[in-house]
Amino acid sequence: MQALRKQDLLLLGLAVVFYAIVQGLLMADIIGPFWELNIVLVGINIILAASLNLINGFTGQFSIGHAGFMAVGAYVGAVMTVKFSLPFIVALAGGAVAAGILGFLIGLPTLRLSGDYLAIATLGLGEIIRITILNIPYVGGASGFMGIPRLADFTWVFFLTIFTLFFIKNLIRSSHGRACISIRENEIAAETMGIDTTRYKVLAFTIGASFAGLAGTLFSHYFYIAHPASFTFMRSFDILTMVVLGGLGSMTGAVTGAVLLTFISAALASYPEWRMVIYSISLIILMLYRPQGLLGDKEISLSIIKRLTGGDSRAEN
Amino acid sequence: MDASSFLHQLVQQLINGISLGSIYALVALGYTMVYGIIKLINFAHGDIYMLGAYAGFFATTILKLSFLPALVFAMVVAAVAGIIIERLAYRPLRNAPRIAVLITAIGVSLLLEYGMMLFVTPQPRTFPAVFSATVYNFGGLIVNSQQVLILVTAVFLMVTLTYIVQKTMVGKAMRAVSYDMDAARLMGIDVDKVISYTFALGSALAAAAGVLVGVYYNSIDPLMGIMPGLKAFVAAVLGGIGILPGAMLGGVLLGVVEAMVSGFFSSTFRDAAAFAILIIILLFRPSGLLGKNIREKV
Amino acid sequence: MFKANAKKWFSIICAGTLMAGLLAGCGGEKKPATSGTIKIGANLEMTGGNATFGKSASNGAKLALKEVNEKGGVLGGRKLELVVADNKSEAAEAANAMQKLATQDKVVAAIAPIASSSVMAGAAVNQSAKILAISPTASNPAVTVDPATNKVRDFLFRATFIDPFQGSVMASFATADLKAKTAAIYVDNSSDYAKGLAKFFRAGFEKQGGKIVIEEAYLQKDTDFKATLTKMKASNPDVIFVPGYYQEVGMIVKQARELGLTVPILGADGWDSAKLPEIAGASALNNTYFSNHYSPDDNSPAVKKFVEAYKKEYNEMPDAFAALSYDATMMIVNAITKANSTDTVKIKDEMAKTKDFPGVSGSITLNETHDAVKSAVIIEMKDGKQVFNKKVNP
Amino acid sequence: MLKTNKLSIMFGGLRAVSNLNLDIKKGQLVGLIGPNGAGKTTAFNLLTGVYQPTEGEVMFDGKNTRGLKPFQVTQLGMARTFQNIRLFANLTVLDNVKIAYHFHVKYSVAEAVFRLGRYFSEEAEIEEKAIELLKIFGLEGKKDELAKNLPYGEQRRLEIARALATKPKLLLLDEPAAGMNPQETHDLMNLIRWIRDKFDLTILLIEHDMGLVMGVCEHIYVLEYGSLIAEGTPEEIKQNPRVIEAYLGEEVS
Repeated sequence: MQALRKQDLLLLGLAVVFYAIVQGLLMADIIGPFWELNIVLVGINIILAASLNLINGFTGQFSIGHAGFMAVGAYVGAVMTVKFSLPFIVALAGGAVAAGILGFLIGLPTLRLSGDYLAIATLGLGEIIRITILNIPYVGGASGFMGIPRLADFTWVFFLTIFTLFFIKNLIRSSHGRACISIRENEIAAETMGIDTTRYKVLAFTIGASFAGLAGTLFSHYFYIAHPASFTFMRSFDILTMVVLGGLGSMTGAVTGAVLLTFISAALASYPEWRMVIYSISLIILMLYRPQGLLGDKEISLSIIKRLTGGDSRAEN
Repeated sequence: MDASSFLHQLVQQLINGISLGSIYALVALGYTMVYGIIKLINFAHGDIYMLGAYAGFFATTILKLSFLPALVFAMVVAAVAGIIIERLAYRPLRNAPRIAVLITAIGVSLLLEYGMMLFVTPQPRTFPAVFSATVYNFGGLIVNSQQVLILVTAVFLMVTLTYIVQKTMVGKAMRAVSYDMDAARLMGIDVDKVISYTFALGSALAAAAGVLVGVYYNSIDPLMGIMPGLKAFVAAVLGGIGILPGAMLGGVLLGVVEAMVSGFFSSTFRDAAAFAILIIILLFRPSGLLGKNIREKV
Repeated sequence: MFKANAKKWFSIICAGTLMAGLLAGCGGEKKPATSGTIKIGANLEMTGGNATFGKSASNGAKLALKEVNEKGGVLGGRKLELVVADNKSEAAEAANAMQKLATQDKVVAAIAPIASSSVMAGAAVNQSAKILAISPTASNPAVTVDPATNKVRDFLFRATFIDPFQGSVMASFATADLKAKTAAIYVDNSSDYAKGLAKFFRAGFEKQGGKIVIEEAYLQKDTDFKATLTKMKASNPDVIFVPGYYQEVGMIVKQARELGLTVPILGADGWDSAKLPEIAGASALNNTYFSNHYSPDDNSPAVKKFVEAYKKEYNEMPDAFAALSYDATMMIVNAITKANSTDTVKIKDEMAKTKDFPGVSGSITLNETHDAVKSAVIIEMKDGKQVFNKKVNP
Repeated sequence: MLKTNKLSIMFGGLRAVSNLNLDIKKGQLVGLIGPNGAGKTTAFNLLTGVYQPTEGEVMFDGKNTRGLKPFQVTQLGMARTFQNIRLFANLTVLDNVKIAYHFHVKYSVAEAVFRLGRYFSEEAEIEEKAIELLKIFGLEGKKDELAKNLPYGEQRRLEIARALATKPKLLLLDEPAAGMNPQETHDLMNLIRWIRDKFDLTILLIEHDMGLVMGVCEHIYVLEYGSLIAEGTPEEIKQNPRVIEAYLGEEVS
């Protein structure tokens, strides 16, 4: 158990070093604003992918309405800072809690559904959330919520991303997390092992939704605007793609997927006409070659890195 | 609003709804068929519908074909496209996790949309009026002959498909593959061929829908398949995905709900209402209206 | 086993190389060059729901720069290059795209997005990078005037008139010329342009003593409007105002006429397209009117020349997006020439001074809030042809 | 320990189990047999709460289980295995067992996430207990293998081990010897007896292997077409003409 603590500290230390390097590069203007923006976007996408991974990858509940929860966080957070002049940290908590509560209320009835039926129901709920926002003039309706101050920066996003990753990792590596995974593996067996499957499905859904809300608040406070067009089902598909591409049920996979897709998208920005064509072709090819995702359900861990750098060429499979 | 005018409105909205719903049904039939056989949510189905509409458009404008040959041409083009897509993108993933196939389907969908945009530009095209629309006025109730045609076509295709699936050899093979792919293979059924056939049929149906809708609304563009695709999926699930009459029922129901919400409530909540109905029905009938609730054998 | 691993490593290496390549692209020097190509950005809707409009606008801008380059460029023979960045029809992506244009591509000025919300999302980037952006079409007043502070955003401009003007022009036309007492509004709910027009039409119409009996909304890419039109018919308006874009408008007009709604239908510059009569049908469009920047029957040489050049280049008729984007690009070129420098602040200052600029869409003067002041024309559709009805001066 | 009263369930118009009366005493090792399709597994599903009975009730340890969900029944102390093995296939052998300890865990989600309080001590305890249990079943050497990679016989053993980890009072085994060779079956018989004594259990098992049933069970119920046709000691069952006709006769021919 001490080893676990030591590993966490090591990871945390590495994160701080990474932060210091990137922050240094940012301050020295070696990384320009465009790449800063994309690094921030990577962080937000990691939070989204990791939280969807908790629902889809670990608990095995096929949800494709994540953009809806992101929207709730984006708007609730913006209302709190713009209309009520609350501090950013309160808005972040508010966005996460609001999305979490909604996730709970939605999850309770819908998680009785399974498979494709759950998928279309969550997709529908995501759209209902978006259409509802579209019809609330108080938050700008179809024009979007404008004039949101840029309160989020690389530092906020980085540490909240790390927080999210540790939160979900620790959850997964506990008895509660194992309960979630057992639902994915075999719901009936999980139930006969004394696990309240409904409770854990709703729990995973609620936690996933609240992190999506957190990401949404960061998003709207980085881009100055919350707009319904940013939260369509295509956004949900994007997040799902990151998760599946990285490997369902792999934490490092979700991170890899988010990093890769965000950077591919940014790199293709100079070829607007071809961007989506290249993007879709790469998606298809990657899926054909690695249907289980880049990492499958494996994790990149320190021990694997050690083994690779240690010159031991034994492959893990 | 007095009673007679209310009634008049109600009937007209019912007509509007059924006409809209028959379009959803037309797209949903192919959707549900592909799902029935290989349990794939083929997100690219709406884009095949778009592809069919463009094939029909070019057949009438460049090849100068008349309506029926153009329709057949579009169906053939879409069928070939369907077979190619299945062969290249889905078949290699037959034993992969279903979600990987789903992501591939999303990829194919984006590729069709934006690949098409490269070729034909994003500008909408107007479909030439290959057959004229007659507007009938029954004491103030208005019906367009094209609406009738679409509804009749949808019903006809539903009946034909049901016949094919229930009575013909290839239909029996389809059902066998749907029920148990491995067992079907052991029984000597060429599973790959059956799946190709299903895709061809489903895609041809989508193309037929695309051409009819192109003529009806008179405007086509590379992103025209997204919403109908999504709505058709909703319709298929509503009726019980994998069940042909379910697609018809789901489509018409969805259309009527949308028309009623737009007509008597507010058009801004139309799509939200459509999804809400879907979710409510699923909560009470988790396998859709006509779906059989299959209990997992323990 | 080797094969599986090779594949895996192949993917990892690909990903790694890609990222390394990307990171290597970061950074760079900042001095303005005094020779070589001058880059002008275009932050447009190249994919997503508004791709149609973005494509037209990028065509218009490209045509403009091509003409300028053929005449020998600017600042003593320097050529101009258009760098298009896709904002995916999303506001947040518009900020991203503007950031890329400003810092990666180092453009000296940019065409801002079509949609007002996207322009505003990118506005902060323009302000901090000190690079002007001019939207061809964004007509929401808040684009150039920050509603929070009521201050003009120095680096934001537009080549179009604003919603209040166009909305009130049509409201006056409805009450004064068409003698309408009641009106219905059917607004494109996914566009703040349309919503702005609806708001100002309502205000103008009610001010003149008219009554809005029903207001309904649709979304872009909708195709079936019959349910709402049936409802509208029941409330018996004298005119219907449909602010929106030609694709949906065409279908709305067609379906309205089919349902027996014969009253005049009014709209605004989003209607302007050669596609409109094709979609709606020539006869259905009779008795419809819309406001616009110019009339293609306009015999002015500028319009004729533009239409011909555009048709030659792209093999289709230009729409309002193409024309306004062409004008916006020419206004940037004009500002660069006047500034006689690629200093972005000087270019901005010159842009603000634009007066009586001869554009395709009319003579353009930018007022103190950076809005184009120009006359509007009202066009009547007759048998599928645009017919000049009247001209309204600001 | 377990008593059912006129337990019945209808599927459509079909009575899958009808008026089943069982009475199992603490510490007994009881068999439930019957021809294919007699409703044995359905009876298990009724007992464990997977299906809700149409009529009748289940009294377990003095409590009526009507309306309880399977996990609540398990928490009352009834564990089961499945005819078609239902392991958590992509998880390790150790994790399979750890999951079954879940409802005895006291630390909260917050404690797990922030690694506070009881998290470390309880996790250590779970690990220790799980390994202990695996040792009993001879699986401790394979604790880090994925459950799906175990040979068939070991998967069956793991499923029993996992069921025991819930600390049950009553263990229901659904065809534990299915697919095993005679040697494995013989070992299993000894194991079942041994765990009954070691864990102070009551065991109810469904089995097709008559040797195993007759050899290990003290009391046997026989089902046919959902109804109980006989009960008694192995000797009595062997002599019962109705049983021979309905079930054993079929095997002989």
